[in-house]
Amino acid sequence: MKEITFSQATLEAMEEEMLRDERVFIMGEDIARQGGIFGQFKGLPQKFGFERVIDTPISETAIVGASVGAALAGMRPVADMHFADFMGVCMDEIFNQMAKIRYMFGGQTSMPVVVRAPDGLTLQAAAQHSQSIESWFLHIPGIKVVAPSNPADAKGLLKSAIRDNNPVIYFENKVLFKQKGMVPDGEYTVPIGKANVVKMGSDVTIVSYSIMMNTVLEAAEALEKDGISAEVVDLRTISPIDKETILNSVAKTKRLVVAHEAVKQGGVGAEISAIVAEEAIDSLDAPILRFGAPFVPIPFAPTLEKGVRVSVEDIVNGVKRMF
Amino acid sequence: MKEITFSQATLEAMEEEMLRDERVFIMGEDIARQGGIFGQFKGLPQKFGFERVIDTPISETAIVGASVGAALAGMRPVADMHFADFMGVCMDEIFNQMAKIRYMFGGQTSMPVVVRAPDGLTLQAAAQHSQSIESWFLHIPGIKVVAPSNPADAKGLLKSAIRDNNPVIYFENKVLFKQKGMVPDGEYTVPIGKANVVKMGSDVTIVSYSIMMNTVLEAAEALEKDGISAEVVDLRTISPIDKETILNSVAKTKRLVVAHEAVKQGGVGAEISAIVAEEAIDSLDAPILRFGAPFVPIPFAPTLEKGVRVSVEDIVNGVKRMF
Amino acid sequence: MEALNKNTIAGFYETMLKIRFFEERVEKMFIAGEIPGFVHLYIGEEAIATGVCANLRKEDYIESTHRGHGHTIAKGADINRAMAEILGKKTGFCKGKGGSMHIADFSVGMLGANGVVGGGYNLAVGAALACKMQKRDNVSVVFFGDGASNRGTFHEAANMAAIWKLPVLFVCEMNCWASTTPYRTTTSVENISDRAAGYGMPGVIVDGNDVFEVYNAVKLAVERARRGGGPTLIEAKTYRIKGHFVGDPELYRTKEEVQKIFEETDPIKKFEKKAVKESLMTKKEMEDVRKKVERMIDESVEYARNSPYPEPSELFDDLYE
Amino acid sequence: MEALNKNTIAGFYETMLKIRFFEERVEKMFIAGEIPGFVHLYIGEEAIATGVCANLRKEDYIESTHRGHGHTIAKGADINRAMAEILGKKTGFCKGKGGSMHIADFSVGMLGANGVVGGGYNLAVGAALACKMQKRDNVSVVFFGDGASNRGTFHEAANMAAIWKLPVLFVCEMNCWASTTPYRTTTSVENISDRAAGYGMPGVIVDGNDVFEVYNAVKLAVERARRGGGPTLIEAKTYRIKGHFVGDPELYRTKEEVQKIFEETDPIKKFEKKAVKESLMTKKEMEDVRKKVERMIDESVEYARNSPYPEPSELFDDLYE
Ligand SMILES: Cc1ncc(C[n+]2csc(CCOP(=O)(O)OP(=O)(O)O)c2C)c(N)n1
Ligand SMILES: Cc1ncc(C[n+]2csc(CCOP(=O)(O)OP(=O)(O)O)c2C)c(N)n1
Ligand SMILES: [Mg+2]
Ligand SMILES: [Mg+2]
Repeated sequence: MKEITFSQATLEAMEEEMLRDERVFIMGEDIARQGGIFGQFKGLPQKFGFERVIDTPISETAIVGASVGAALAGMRPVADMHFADFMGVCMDEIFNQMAKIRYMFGGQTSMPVVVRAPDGLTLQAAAQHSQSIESWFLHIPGIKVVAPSNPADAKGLLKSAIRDNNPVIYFENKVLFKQKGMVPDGEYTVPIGKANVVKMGSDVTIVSYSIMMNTVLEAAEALEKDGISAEVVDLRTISPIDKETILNSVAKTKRLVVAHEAVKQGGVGAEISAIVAEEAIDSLDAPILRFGAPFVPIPFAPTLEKGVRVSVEDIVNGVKRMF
Repeated sequence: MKEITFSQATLEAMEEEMLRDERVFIMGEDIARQGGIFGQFKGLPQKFGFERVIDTPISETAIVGASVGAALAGMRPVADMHFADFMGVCMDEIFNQMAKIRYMFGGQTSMPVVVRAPDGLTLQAAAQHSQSIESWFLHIPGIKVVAPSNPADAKGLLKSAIRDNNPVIYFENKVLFKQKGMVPDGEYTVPIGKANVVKMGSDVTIVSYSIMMNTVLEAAEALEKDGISAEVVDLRTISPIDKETILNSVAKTKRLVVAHEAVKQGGVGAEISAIVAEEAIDSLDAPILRFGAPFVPIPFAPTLEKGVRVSVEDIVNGVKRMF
Repeated sequence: MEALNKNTIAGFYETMLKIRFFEERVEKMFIAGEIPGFVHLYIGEEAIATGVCANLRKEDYIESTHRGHGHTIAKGADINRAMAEILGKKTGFCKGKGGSMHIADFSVGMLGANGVVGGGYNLAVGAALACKMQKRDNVSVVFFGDGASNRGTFHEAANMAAIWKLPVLFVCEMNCWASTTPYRTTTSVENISDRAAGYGMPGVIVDGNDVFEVYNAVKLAVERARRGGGPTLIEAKTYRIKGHFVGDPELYRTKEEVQKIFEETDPIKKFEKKAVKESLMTKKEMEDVRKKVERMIDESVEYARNSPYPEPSELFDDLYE
Repeated sequence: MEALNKNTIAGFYETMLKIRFFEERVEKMFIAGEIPGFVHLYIGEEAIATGVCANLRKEDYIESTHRGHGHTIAKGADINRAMAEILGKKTGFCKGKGGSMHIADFSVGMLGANGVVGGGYNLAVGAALACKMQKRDNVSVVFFGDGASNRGTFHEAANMAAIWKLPVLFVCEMNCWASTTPYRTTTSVENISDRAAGYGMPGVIVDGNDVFEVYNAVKLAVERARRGGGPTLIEAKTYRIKGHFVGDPELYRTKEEVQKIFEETDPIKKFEKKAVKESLMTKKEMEDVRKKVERMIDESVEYARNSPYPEPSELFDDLYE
């Protein structure tokens, strides 16, 4: 084990997978020359050449479209989105091409494309540079969606994503990039589709993912002091959802909370809540609580931005009301 | 009252609003010269000129982007998307520009744009011409989303959408265009944000919208024969959701079903289920059922396409299992 | 231009007829209600796909459009399976999941029709990028319409292909119409190929109704691309003879006007005239090809009709690998 | 070109200085931690916004970029409220909801900076379409970078503006860099203006460091646009002197190389030299303007600092009307 940052963990994953398989390459804006806006590509071009770590024009439809085309011709592209906020530019390429090609052509091809999308709030980046839009992709058959919460998962999930023969969107939180954590030595992957029970508990299940895991774990600790034992589930994969782990946990704790940084309305929390309300409502002893951003674009001013963040207190207070 | 088609109802709405306010105009692909792919613009250019009913290049980013710009400069544009499936092309214009401009500029402008988006399954149009993607927009603060289920609402909601000073996405189902229904004489609007209890009942609340209302009403009739009294709520507006009407109905019936043609996972049904699971779980006597398309792109072959449709039997059987 | 050999010439004729007869049959079957979905016919534009694909190897790629039957056939796809796909049968290339608008035969490098106008450009660029990275001398061709030329994806793809000198051919099928809209009302240049200069790539205009002219222009561009010389934009001038899709009421033009144009532009008649005049093929030879192709089409219809629909249980097959 | 009157010339100087001093102050305050978010500076490019906007009326529109302070000031926005917005204060144009990347002053036709590169083109086209429909002789200008020129939105906007002859000016700020990327590595033409021909519109190159040249070229284009003559693409050659954003480590170039270029390109020095040489302004007059502008900037900082942040309770204000 060693302690490295989330950003370094993604770098190790890229490096190992690029060494392992020469079909793997990455392209995006401003990734090669300066090593990426969050340092997440630093040194890669020096190791693999500017032909496999490619600075592109500002052309998101071409970045994703050409990744799809390269996959059709036998490569395994990783496309960097710079900020998840720009995925609207190439949404057609993502949902009408990348997601559907294998299925609509009857399985004639695989589609091993990874789309890396840095998301989330970072200090006052405002309405167009702070978003978390993973829930759109939950609604799109044909793609998988992951969102690691720590360096070890960041590495393991990125490796799995690159090896997957299906399109995977890899949401990486902008603030998490700097976060340190223990990462196993040597080769390992984290499977796509499996949630992780990071803390066992008996009174309430808290499901979360990505940076909100920090908040949720803090909340769980605070709750512990008040005698409430929270089981914390890190979703890791947003689509396909690991229903089993969630349902097992809820069967035990009889209470469910879901939290994410994304807007609450229409967020991932809605789907998880609805799954439980459909398949395990009888085991519930309390309403299903969801925490997410209020229904408003991200404002710039610090005093306002605070209002869109889910806090430890929000969760602690919410959970307490369930008893 | 008179009986007209859904398509004619939208035409009446356009005509009345274009007469009422000369700032209203419409642009899109193939709308003027031939009257639209579903006849929904027939005769409009003859009445208002090809300058107010504008055939555009195949340039969806320009259609929505220019609509946004025209709104900034005092017009009230209606942008036609041809098929809702193409909204991915201009998703950035929709969610980063249209939805956010008023808010992120501190209310300096209004944003009276209507985006018309024909959606849904129609005979074997396959993966890229059959989609219902309204739930993405539920997750986007700053826009409103409506989806009428009948000619009267089609007219009233389109008129409200055009008069609204905020962006409204108007999903109109491709099969519904041909459906006839009674429409009030004279001037009227249907308010955005209010659901409609179209059938009173006491045993179960069925929430739906757009074309799925046909299925749901048939199911309600069949259930009636079996002694189950269903209250049917036509959502009409998908965002903002009319929580109150839903919660009032569920308080009475103690059972909730949500049905839509869109993919179930991450669909509008998830949000509605989650609202009730959060705010009214104690009043429930049964799991919350959701009906939507399975998690797969729309296949072409008739034998397969059938498998993505929610049927009357699905709903009837599902509801029966709740008792 | 060097003289073409007899087989190549006979191949032109056979391919064009295959497309024509295939499409005529599809039209009939659609009208009879035997084909579901939307169908866009390639009739009158056969010389383009034929002349382009005659320059391609199996390992070269094409990205097609919503009007994709002609491209599919010209690239060498089996017409039985093509017909089966259009009927939604399990034996089709896409096991019935695609239909006309999503026909594709990856085994011959036909990477798919596309229901999204302008959706193919960047995919072709990516396939060409792969060829370059893999150090193969293959090329990738994207067909697109005059209407599609106004999509932003054209710009991004053209710039990327040009700056990276990728082996891509942008083949514009200028058929003067985008659905109900004449190109002059939506397109700010006289020729789509005028836009090539804006990307530092050659722009070439050819008579898209003359298979020889198409073939020769594409040959140069393909050779250049294989040598690492980068992309070319080729604009093939033609005319859309049929409605935008089968069933189009065509309120925006008259049958007479179209028929008159077709008299002069029909690429098959044009070929036949030239073949006779320049003694490239005898009438007998041409008649033999006709008969052969007619038989092939009959067979494909029979094959498709006799094929089963996919089972409902196959719904989830091929979603993920 | 007709001779410019003294006020216009003094106006050039004042506006350029306003931008320069404003930006220098913003840079300092950002480094000191007083400004949140991302800040992109316009230093070295002042002649462009200044020369363009000097041709515009209040009722004309501009669409700006992520690098929007210069455009805002040149269009005549109040600098107190501009500074306040950048600090996230309630008295800012956007009540603190926008910040640097979303600065806008609709009261003077500044329709907004844009965090999406290439997001402004079509908005400008729409504003121009509105002018045309309303039979006003106003114009709409979209500023964009060399990097932004490769977005597909450019293509769609340029084509639409040209085919409808809309009063739009596409003003490319060719500062040789898109973030860390030199334009030659991503852009397939020597000059962005070479792309104008592909839309049937005039393409003009000007020295973007010479406010007079910018002014004169834009004057012609604006007059043409007002008369219904349609859009023009103007490429102003300049150089990005500062990092992409404040805090950019600039690993991709050396300070020396940039400094050397700036010696030659600094539009303010260039103006001053010319002003002296051609006796357009005296040294004393220039010194007076400098002092006045310094005072204005001081005041704006004071105004902004003394302004309150928005109250948390204002979070939902302005979401819907
Ligand atoms: C992105 C997108 N916008 C609109 C459409 C609807 N549409 C289908 S074909 C077509 C016209 C295409 O014209 P052109 O590119 O000239 O090709 P042609 O049909 O003439 O072969 C349109 C508008 C679409 N399929 N995709
Ligand atoms: C659609 C989109 N892609 C990428 C970015 C990230 N980004 C912000 S500024 C920039 C470079 C812009 O370069 P250019 O257009 O030349 O403008 P300049 O910064 O030189 O003024 C990039 C890549 C963005 N904001 N939006
Ligand atoms: Mg065409
Ligand atoms: Mg630049």
